[in-house]
Order: sequence, then structure tokens, then C-alpha cells
Amino acid sequence: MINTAVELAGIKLKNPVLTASGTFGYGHEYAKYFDLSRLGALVVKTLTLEPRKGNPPPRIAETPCGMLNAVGLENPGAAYFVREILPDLKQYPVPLIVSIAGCSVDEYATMARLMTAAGSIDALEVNISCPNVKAGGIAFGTVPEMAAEVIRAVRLNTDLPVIAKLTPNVTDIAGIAVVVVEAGADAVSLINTVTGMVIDIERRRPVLANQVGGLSGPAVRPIAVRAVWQVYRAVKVPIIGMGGIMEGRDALEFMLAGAQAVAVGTANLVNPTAADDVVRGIEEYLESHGISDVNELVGAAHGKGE
Amino acid sequence: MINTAVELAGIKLKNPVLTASGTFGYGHEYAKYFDLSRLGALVVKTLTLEPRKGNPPPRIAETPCGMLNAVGLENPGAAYFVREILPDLKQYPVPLIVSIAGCSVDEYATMARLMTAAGSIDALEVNISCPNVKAGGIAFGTVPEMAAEVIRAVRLNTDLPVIAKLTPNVTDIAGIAVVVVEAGADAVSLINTVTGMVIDIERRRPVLANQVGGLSGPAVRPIAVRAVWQVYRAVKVPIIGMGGIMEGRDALEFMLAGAQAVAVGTANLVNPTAADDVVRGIEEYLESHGISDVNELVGAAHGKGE
Amino acid sequence: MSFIVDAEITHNRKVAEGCYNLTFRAPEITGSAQPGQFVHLRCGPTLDPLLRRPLGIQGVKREQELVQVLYQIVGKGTRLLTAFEPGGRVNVLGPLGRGFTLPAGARRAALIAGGLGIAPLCFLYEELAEQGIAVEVFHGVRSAGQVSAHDLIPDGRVLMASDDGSLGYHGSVVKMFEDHIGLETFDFFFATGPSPMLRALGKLAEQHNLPGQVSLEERMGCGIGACLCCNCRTKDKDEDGWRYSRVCADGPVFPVEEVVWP
Amino acid sequence: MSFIVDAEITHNRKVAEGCYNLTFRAPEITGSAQPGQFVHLRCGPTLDPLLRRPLGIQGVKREQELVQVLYQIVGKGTRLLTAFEPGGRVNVLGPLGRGFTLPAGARRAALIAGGLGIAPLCFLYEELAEQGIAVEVFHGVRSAGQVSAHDLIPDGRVLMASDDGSLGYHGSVVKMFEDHIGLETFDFFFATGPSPMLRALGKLAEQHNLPGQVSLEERMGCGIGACLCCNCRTKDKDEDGWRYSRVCADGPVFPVEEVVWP
Ligand SMILES: Cc1cc2nc3c(=O)[nH]c(=O)nc-3n(C[C@H](O)[C@H](O)[C@H](O)COP(=O)(O)OP(=O)(O)OC[C@H]3O[C@@H](n4cnc5c(N)ncnc54)[C@H](O)[C@@H]3O)c2cc1C
Ligand SMILES: Cc1cc2nc3c(=O)[nH]c(=O)nc-3n(C[C@H](O)[C@H](O)[C@H](O)COP(=O)(O)OP(=O)(O)OC[C@H]3O[C@@H](n4cnc5c(N)ncnc54)[C@H](O)[C@@H]3O)c2cc1C
Ligand SMILES: Cc1cc2nc3c(=O)[nH]c(=O)nc-3n(C[C@H](O)[C@H](O)[C@H](O)COP(=O)(O)O)c2cc1C
Ligand SMILES: Cc1cc2nc3c(=O)[nH]c(=O)nc-3n(C[C@H](O)[C@H](O)[C@H](O)COP(=O)(O)O)c2cc1C
Ligand code: FES
Ligand code: FES
Repeated sequence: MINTAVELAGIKLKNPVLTASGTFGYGHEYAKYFDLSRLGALVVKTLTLEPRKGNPPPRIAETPCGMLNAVGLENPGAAYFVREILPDLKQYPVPLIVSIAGCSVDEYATMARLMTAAGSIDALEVNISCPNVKAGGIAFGTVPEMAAEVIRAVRLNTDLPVIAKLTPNVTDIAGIAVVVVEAGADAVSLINTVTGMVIDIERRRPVLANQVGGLSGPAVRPIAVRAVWQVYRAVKVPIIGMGGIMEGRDALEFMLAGAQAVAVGTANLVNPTAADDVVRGIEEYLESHGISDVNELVGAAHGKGE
Repeated sequence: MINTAVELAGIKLKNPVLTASGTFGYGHEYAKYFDLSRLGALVVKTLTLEPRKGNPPPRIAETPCGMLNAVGLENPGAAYFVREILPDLKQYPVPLIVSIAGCSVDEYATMARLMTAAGSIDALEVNISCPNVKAGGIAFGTVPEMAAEVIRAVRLNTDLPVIAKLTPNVTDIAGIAVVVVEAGADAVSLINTVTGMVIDIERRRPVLANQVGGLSGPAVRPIAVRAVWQVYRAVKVPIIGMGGIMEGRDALEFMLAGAQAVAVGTANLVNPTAADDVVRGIEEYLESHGISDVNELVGAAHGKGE
Repeated sequence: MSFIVDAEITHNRKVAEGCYNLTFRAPEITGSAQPGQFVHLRCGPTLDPLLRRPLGIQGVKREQELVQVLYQIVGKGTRLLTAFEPGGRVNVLGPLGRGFTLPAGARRAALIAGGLGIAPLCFLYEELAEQGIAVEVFHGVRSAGQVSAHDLIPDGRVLMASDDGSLGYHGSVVKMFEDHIGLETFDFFFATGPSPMLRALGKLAEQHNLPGQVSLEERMGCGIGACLCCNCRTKDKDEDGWRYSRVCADGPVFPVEEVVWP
Repeated sequence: MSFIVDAEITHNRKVAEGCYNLTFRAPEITGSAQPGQFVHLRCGPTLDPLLRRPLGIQGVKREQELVQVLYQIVGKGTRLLTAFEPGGRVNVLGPLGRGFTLPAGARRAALIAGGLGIAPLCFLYEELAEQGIAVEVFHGVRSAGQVSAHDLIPDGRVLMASDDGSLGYHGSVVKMFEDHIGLETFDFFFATGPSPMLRALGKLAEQHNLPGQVSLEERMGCGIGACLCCNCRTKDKDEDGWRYSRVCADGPVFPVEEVVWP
């Protein structure tokens, strides 16, 4: 018998494959294509306190082996989610991780309280890539002190496991990981998208209405694997690795680099069954390589003495 | 008549297309495939004071729409370059930009002096991605003060135009650009490679002997275009844009984002005539769009009021 | 219900300059496809291009289980599609989106298309004809030599317009349609085409109080309503008076009066 | 001199499990190609995969201007190559690298290959045969059913070894060759194959003071000596006793005594 179950900040997952926030909606769109209980956990689109309309179109641009998105955190707001969506989500026998964001530390704190009170949520993923309105729009996640403050506020307002989702748009992602763990994060998710831009040479303007967008997909995978590798050496908490995972073998790179779990993002947009395919790919690798427990792989690429 | 000539920190280039350091050797390998005088300028592989053997193999790994390299600044050293290579390079009627690096500020200063004394060099590109041995191996280019110190030292030791080559592995590339310009850089080149990693899931080890490497190629283009866009808004000096330019249309994205010139890197590895093809692609665009001067395109994607 | 199918290609032929007809076998899709719905195609086996490409369904042959699309070379993806050969496979997700719906009591409909927008209207034409609705087709092209409704709907009542006057009416298809509003009466119209054309038609419909449906285009990610990348503005009762809808899942077909034109 | 050629494919056929023969027309290459040189191929029209793939030249037909390579499916690039069809084009850069050179006075040579390393030795075999050199071929494979020198060089003196004993000598080709050193005398050997095999052969050559040349493999970027990505250690007089050479431009063929084995 092969074991694919992993533990993530106290939650037991039947396998290490999650969905990346924002690429899997609130789950039900994908339930038509495969049985969601095949997943390790479901991570839903980031929620904010108030509903947000997000950015004007175009919000997406294709890039070589990747894509830019500038959805701008469109979401129906916390209250609507709790009232209309959460009850529906409970039907899926799969752990539920809710991603939260805010434009102020207070908003993060409030979101943590609301979501904890809502019940039937297994963990909070804190999207600290959100711009801090008070600090002139600089993303919380790019400044260690600000990142730590957000996580501390969330930590104080929930007894759920807290996962800090880190942005790669920093000089030292391992340094940020260290401070968010000190501030109380039980796990870290990485990476969020890399800031990028595509210009339409006919219109001579950026393709995206928002000008810049977040780069995701296979193009960023080497950046993401490197980030996981570096953070694994810096902190003891589990890592959820993501960035360009298209198939099982990509997920295994992340696990070998140190990820306890992985999340499938852009691949869901290309192929609605991608997350399930990744689960299967990992299972096949374990079988064909005679590995009885997926946990053996976590961080294995670091070797012994390093 | 269409004008493709641009001026770059006082050097006149017949067109805006350069070669990216490290991807074009010292030029002669490519002279077999096209007439090097077709180029705006030739930028040679980074030189250090002493010869460097660089990293053990494997030094290269393919990634989706990109590649990692960890050559490790292998080069024959300044003295050998001046004695054996430079005389040969003079035969090509094309401006010559020499890339220099060092592991200490003093080494950068010495390199600047030596190259200036050597003569027949049109500008120095300062590769500040080099690790600072004194600061425990942190790259000069990731810390504003260190970056500025290097550029100041080079500035004091040369009367050639100084081009600071920036790394994208920072939270705020525009901020770095501002300080290197204050420190005396006449132009900035961006981007150098993005730190990345690929893991071999069979060997369960990083593919590269050096573990991490620098990601380049089309995969990083959106990151590079964004960097040029941001730096264009922050500084007044000309920008040399690079990162994933494979054809004329890619180069145009950079120019529209604000680059005065562009450099072709990884594309040379895929296709030895790539740089020449980019020149032709730009010419064709100008013709087909009835644009009489390539300089009109520089920064045009920023629009009027922005 | 929609499906992911590795469909066998039976045809992939040039039908006009830069324009191809692709046919593939996909019983999962022919089973339920409705006019106005689209399919989302992968253009090759590698990660470049990464995203699927949306193409409207031009028609289905239910007995033969064939799905037909008409595409135009625009960029990387469509250029790669031209290399697909009969006997090979194309990965298709579909049918997707909400198609056209015929309002109760409508007896006479105008189908108005710009360029390749004609493709989904071919499918709609067949369905309307089956239901005994009187249909008149207005089709605008850039110039003669492009794919025209004359060829695609040979037995239909078709009026052509061209930008350069080389075929039929000289001018925009919206203008041509406007000239007809006085002459004939339509209970309803269905329109597809580039965004400026649909916007012009939207204004016209408002002036003349003409009910109709338009099929919008936007750059897409998932095509199934999950990623929120394909937004367009539609009317809403909130303070701004509009909200974002998803072209892929709430559309691509919208009632003309609900669209807030950019 | 080397060239970039959009070469017409004339053959692309499976010759054994996972192994294909690709032939293309490239007069620029047949004109000057030497045994031991390689070609650098693009595996498709998109940016994925990005880099070229190096393949040794198995032979050229000068009159017909054909170049032949033998490749094995390893990963993404070689898998895509299998879809190339006669009549289509493959983008080739070549001929590249330094090939084998016959030392003056050599009369008897051993060709020693592991797996598909046999491909470039086929080309060498022909050239040596033409020059009247006596040649014996030692070829090691994993097991029967794989491409073997018996089939590729039917008129040659060929000895086969297989890891599983299903064909010829049971064991490594290096061991088989070692057994022959006592029995026969060779002035020179030429070897190609996986790195561990060549290393073992290198030790053997040192012990027996056998002169020879080996063709190394390393991951490549440019293939033309510019990017310094394909380094291997060779002996040098500096303090470390070695320096890095470029497999693509200083090799792939090196005198066995110059190689510093990893
Ligand atoms: C619902 C719907 C139905 C469509 N039906 C048809 C049809 O029947 N026939 C047809 O020829 N075309 C149709 N289109 C447009 C078609 O999807 C684009 O022409 C195609 O995606 C261009 O891809 P490319 O790789 O050739 O171009 P590129 O410009 O290289 O594509 C780059 C990116 O932009 C997107 N994109 C570019 N143009 C469009 C566009 N007009 N609409 C949406 N995305 C675009 C691509 O999908 C891709 O993600 C339809 C679009 C939509 C949204
Ligand atoms: C000088 C030379 C001659 C060669 N001759 C032949 C030949 O005649 N027949 C043959 O079948 N193979 C030959 N090889 C090996 C062949 O180049 C690789 O098998 C091929 O590049 C694998 O590509 P892939 O995309 O299928 O594999 P992937 O593993 O997907 O390739 C990923 C990357 O690694 C590189 N790579 C993987 N394996 C090798 C390897 N063994 N050597 C060099 N680079 C590698 C690829 O080129 C690519 O950049 C030769 C290699 C060299 C250096
Ligand atoms: C369309 C889209 C929307 C996204 N929305 C969110 C979001 O709301 N919150 C969040 O934390 N990350 C969001 N992300 C980032 C992903 O969760 C993930 O971190 C990133 O895309 C890298 O993984 P991938 O390459 O597998 O997509 C989004 C990504 C995409 C492509
Ligand atoms: C093989 C290789 C070697 C490189 N060596 C150097 C170098 O010596 N000095 C330097 O400043 N940049 C070096 N670079 C970075 C390139 O000059 C360029 O900044 C980067 O690759 C992005 O451009 P590209 O995507 O077009 O390659 C190297 C890049 C590659 C791929
Ligand atoms: S394309 Fe994803 S929601 Fe429409
Ligand atoms: S592959 Fe570039 S130097 Fe050999």
C-alpha cells in the first residue's frame, strides 16, 4: 500500500494536491469534470470584506509558456460567501481552505474573525500580495514588517491554521518566510504570481487594462521551485509549493525541493482535470519507483549533509 | 528613409540591437553566421580581473520556454582579454561594450581602469549581479547601497560611458535604477537572469551542479518588459532592455516600454542569426507602419498623460 | 454539461484567404451543442501556446457526430491550427457558454454578422429554419473574396455588405441593417462580430427599441467560468448601475439591452 | 564552416523500440561533414522546447545530399521529433564540433560503442574502410532487440555485448573489449557512448597505454562554442592540472588521454 496522505499544519490531507486560489473558482465549476474529493484540499478564490468588482478587461494575456492575469481580486465579499457559497461547498468531502485578503491590517483581522466564525473551514490562507492602501499601495508581502503585522493580526483572530501566501516579487523570499513564521504562520504557500507586462505592438499599449499583471504557468516554475528550495532551508513549517505545475512530475519537483503539499493553478485553466491528473501522476511515480510514502520525497533533493 | 540609429549614453549606434553579455562569446563564433557590423553594438562576455574557471557541469537546463544557466562567469581574465582577444575584436566595425565584474568594489574599480586603458572600447557594462565576497556572497545588485558603491567606483576609474546592468531578483528594481544613476551610471541594462532551479525527479537532485541558475529566454520576457516599464518612469538615462527577445516584435515591446536599445541573449543560443533577424524585424515593422524614426517608439506605450 | 475530448479531425481546409474550416468528430459535443455556444481548443501538444482558443460552433452533424468551426489566422494559436491534419487529434473542451435563445412568439428574425461572426449564425440559421422562423441574414465583410454568408447559407435570404463596396452594400453591415428597419419588421435580431460593430448595433437597437441578442468576445482563460478573466459589463441594480459578467459562462450571448458598451 | 538549414525530411522511421532514423536533405552539411561531428536540431516550430538538440551524424550520402541521424526517445524534444514527416522541414545547424581524426600510421582500429553511440561510428566506419584501415567494431546494448551494429554495419567485423546476455557477450562492452586487448592488437580506438562507459574505457586505455579518441556528451546551449554551457574537464598545465573545454567546439571528440574523468 502506498501512502499519499500528508499532514499540513494539523490538517490531514488524503494527498498533497491542492488547488491554487483564484484558479479554481469556488470549486463547483470543476465538479463537472472530476470528483473533487480526489483532491487533498480545496483552496478557493481570495475573499475580501466588501465585494470587489476587480479590474476592467482585458484581464488576461498569454505569454510564452505562461499567462498574465489582472483579475484584481474580484469577489462577492465575505458576507455573500458565508451566506450563499459556503453552505454549498460543504457538500464536497474535502478539506476547505479559504483565502483572505484586505487593504489594511484591520481588514485582514476582520476577515479572519468572520471566516473562523463561519465554521466548516479547515484553514485560512492569507494572501499578503494585496496592496496596502495606507503604505501607498505597496504590497504587504514585499515588506517583512508589514507581512509580519498582517500575519500577527490574523493569528490573533483565529484558531484555524494560518497559511501565509508569499509573493516572489522580493529580494529575499526566505527572509519573508522567516518573519511570517515568527509572526505565527503555521505554513507558507509559495509562490503567488510574478509581476509582468505584455505590450501590444499594434496598439502600442499594454495588453492588460491594468497595465501590469501576474505571471503564472510553466514559465515561472523554475522561479517557484527555487523559492521553495530556499524557504525549506529557512523555516521548519510545511510549505505548499505552486507555480506552473501542469502534471505529476512538476509537482514532484516541488516536493523534492521541500514542499509538503502542492497547488495546481494555471493548469486548471488549460485543462479542467489538471489537479486530478497531478494526483494520478504522483501516484504513478510512487508506484513505479517503489516508494511507499510520499512524505519520503519532501525535501529529498537537499540530500543528506546539506 | 527610415532612421534606425539611436544614441546610447553618447555612443552612436546604427540600430538599437545589441548582444547580451555571455550569450555571444567574444563575437567571432557568430561572425561565421552573419556580418557583425549589422549590429548596433557588441557586448562581450563578462570579464573579471583573474581568469575564472566557472562552475562544474551541468551548467544548463532547459525549462518551459526558457533555460537556466550557471556558467559561473567563466572567462580568461582581463589581461588575456586585452592581449589576445581585444586586438581581434577591433576588426569588426561595430561599437564594443565590455562587461566587467568583480567580487569586491576594488576589483570593479581595477577592471574599469584596465579596460579604459586598453583603448578601443566604447563603453563599460557593469555586471553587478556578482556576489560580494565581503558581504557573505550577497549579490551587489540586490542591495541599493552596494550597487551604488560599485557604480561610483567604476565611475571614478573611467571616462567611458558606464552602463549598470541590473538584476531582477529584487523587490524594487526602479529603486535600484535610481541609486545607480545617482552614483553615475550613464545608462542601465535590464534584466539579468532570474534565479531559478530545476530538479531531476529521477536523480532527485537539482539538475545543475550549482543547484540554482539564472533563468532567461522568452519565459522571462513579461518580467523584463515590466522592469523596463517601471525603470523608464523612474530614471532619465537610456535603458537597454533584454530578456527573452527572440524576434523583432519582442524587441519592439521593450522599446515601447521605454528601452532606447535592446539586447538579444538566449535567442543567439537557439539561432545564431537571431540578433540579425531582430534588426530586420524592427526595420520591417517601421516600414510597414510608416514610422520614419525608431526613436519615436521609445516609451510610446506609456501614452501621453502618464 | 461539457466535455474534454481528444477529437479526431476529419477536415481542415482553407476556405478563403487566411480562413479555415475545421471539422472533428465529437459525439459528446454534438449531443448537446446549441447555436451560440463555443468550443475551447488546444492548438498543439506543447506548452506554447499555453491557453486554449475559443471558437464558435459553426454547425454540428448529429448523425455523423461532427462539429464544424470556422477560424481565421490571427496569431500563434490559429496559425498552428492550420497544420492539423485529418486523422490527427485536436483537444477540445465544449460545448461551452450560453447560446442564443428564441423569445416566445418571435416569427421573423434578423441575423447580423460581421466577418467570421457568421460562423455561429450558420448554426443558428439551421435551428431557426427548422422551427419555421423567417430569417434574413445581414453579413458584412471587408471585401469580396472573404468567407461570405452567400456561400455558407446558400439557400437563405442573404444580404451582403462590404467595407470597400466590392460586394453588395458599400458600408457597414449595421448601416445596411438600419436601412432595412424601416422597410421590414423583425421581432428579434441575433448578432455576432467585432466589438465596435456590436456596439453600433447596440445603440441602434436602443433607438429603435429592437429586442435582440449579441455574442461578445473577450480574451479567455478557463472558458468555464472559474478564472474571471473574460469579464464584460452588464447592467445591474447596484449603485454603479453595472457589474462584471463572464463572457464564457454568463455569455457569450447576452440580451442586447443588458450589455454596457465600453 | 557550419550552416543553418531548413532541411527537407526524406525519412523518419522507427528502427527499434524507441529508436528512430531521421534523414534529411542538406547539401550544405553533406559537403563538409566529418565523422564524429554532430548536428543541432530544432524539435518544433514553437518556443517549447526552446533549445536545439544535438545528434551525432550517422552518415551522409554525398550524391543525394542526405544526412542521416539515429535518435532515441529520451524526453520532450526527441518525442516531438517522432512526429516529423517526410516532406516536412527540420531546422538544422551543422555540421558542428571536431570529429575523429586518424593518427598517422594507424592500420588497425577498434570502434567501441555503447547504445546509440554506434550512430557516429557508422559514419567513421565508412571513412576508415575507404582508407583501407582494418576495423573491428565492439558494440554494447542493453539487450537484444535494440539497434545493433550487426544491422547498421552488416559487412563489418562486429562483436556485440549485452547487459542481460540476450545478445553476444554477457556484460559490458568495455569488459568485452578488454578481453580482446590481449588477443589482438589495435593501433588506435574510437569510442562513443554513455559517460560511465567512456570513463571505464579511459581507465583501461591508461592501464594498457592504448591511444584513442572518445566522443563526450554534455547538455548544450549554442552548440557553436559561445555560451560555455557544455563544459568538460581536460588536462592542462595550470596549477589544478585541468581546465574546462567546450564539448561542442573543442570536442565532442577528445584524445582519451586529455580527458579528466568526473
Ligand atoms: C466566444 C468566442 C467565439 C469565437 N469564435 C470565433 C470563430 O468562430 N472563429 C474565429 O476565427 N474566431 C473566433 N473567436 C476569436 C478567436 O478566439 C481568436 O481569434 C483566437 O483566440 C486568436 O488566437 P491566436 O493564437 O491566433 O491569436 P493571438 O493574438 O496570438 O492570441 C493571443 C491570446 O489572445 C487571445 N485572443 C486573441 N484574439 C482574440 C479574440 N478576438 N477573442 C478572444 N480572444 C482572443 C487568444 O485566445 C490568446 O489567448 C472567438 C472568440 C470568442 C471569445
Ligand atoms: C555531441 C552529442 C551527440 C549526440 N548524439 C546522439 C545521437 O546520435 N543519438 C541520440 O539518440 N542521442 C544523441 N545525443 C543525446 C541527445 O542529444 C539527447 O538524448 C537529447 O538531447 C535529449 O533530448 P530530449 O528533449 O528528448 O530529452 P530531455 O531530457 O527532455 O532534454 C532536456 C534537455 O537536456 C538535454 N539532454 C538530455 N539528455 C542529453 C544527453 N544525453 N546529452 C546531451 N544533452 C542532453 C537536451 O538536449 C535538452 O536540452 C547526443 C548528445 C551530444 C551532446
Ligand atoms: C487567473 C488567476 C487568478 C488568481 N487569483 C488569485 C487569488 O485570488 N488569490 C491568490 O492568492 N492567488 C491568486 N492567483 C495566483 C495562484 O493562486 C498561484 O499562486 C499562481 O498562479 C502560481 O501558480 P500557477 O503557475 O500554477 O498558476 C491567481 C492566479 C491566476 C492565474
Ligand atoms: C548562457 C548565458 C550566459 C550569460 N552570461 C552573462 C554574463 O557573463 N554577464 C552578464 O551580465 N549576463 C550574462 N547573462 C545574462 C544575459 O546577458 C541576459 O541578461 C539574460 O540572459 C536575459 O536575456 P535573454 O533572455 O535574452 O537571454 C548570461 C545569459 C546566458 C543565457
Ligand atoms: S475564461 Fe475563465 S471565467 Fe471566463
Ligand atoms: S553549447 Fe554553447 S559553448 Fe558549447
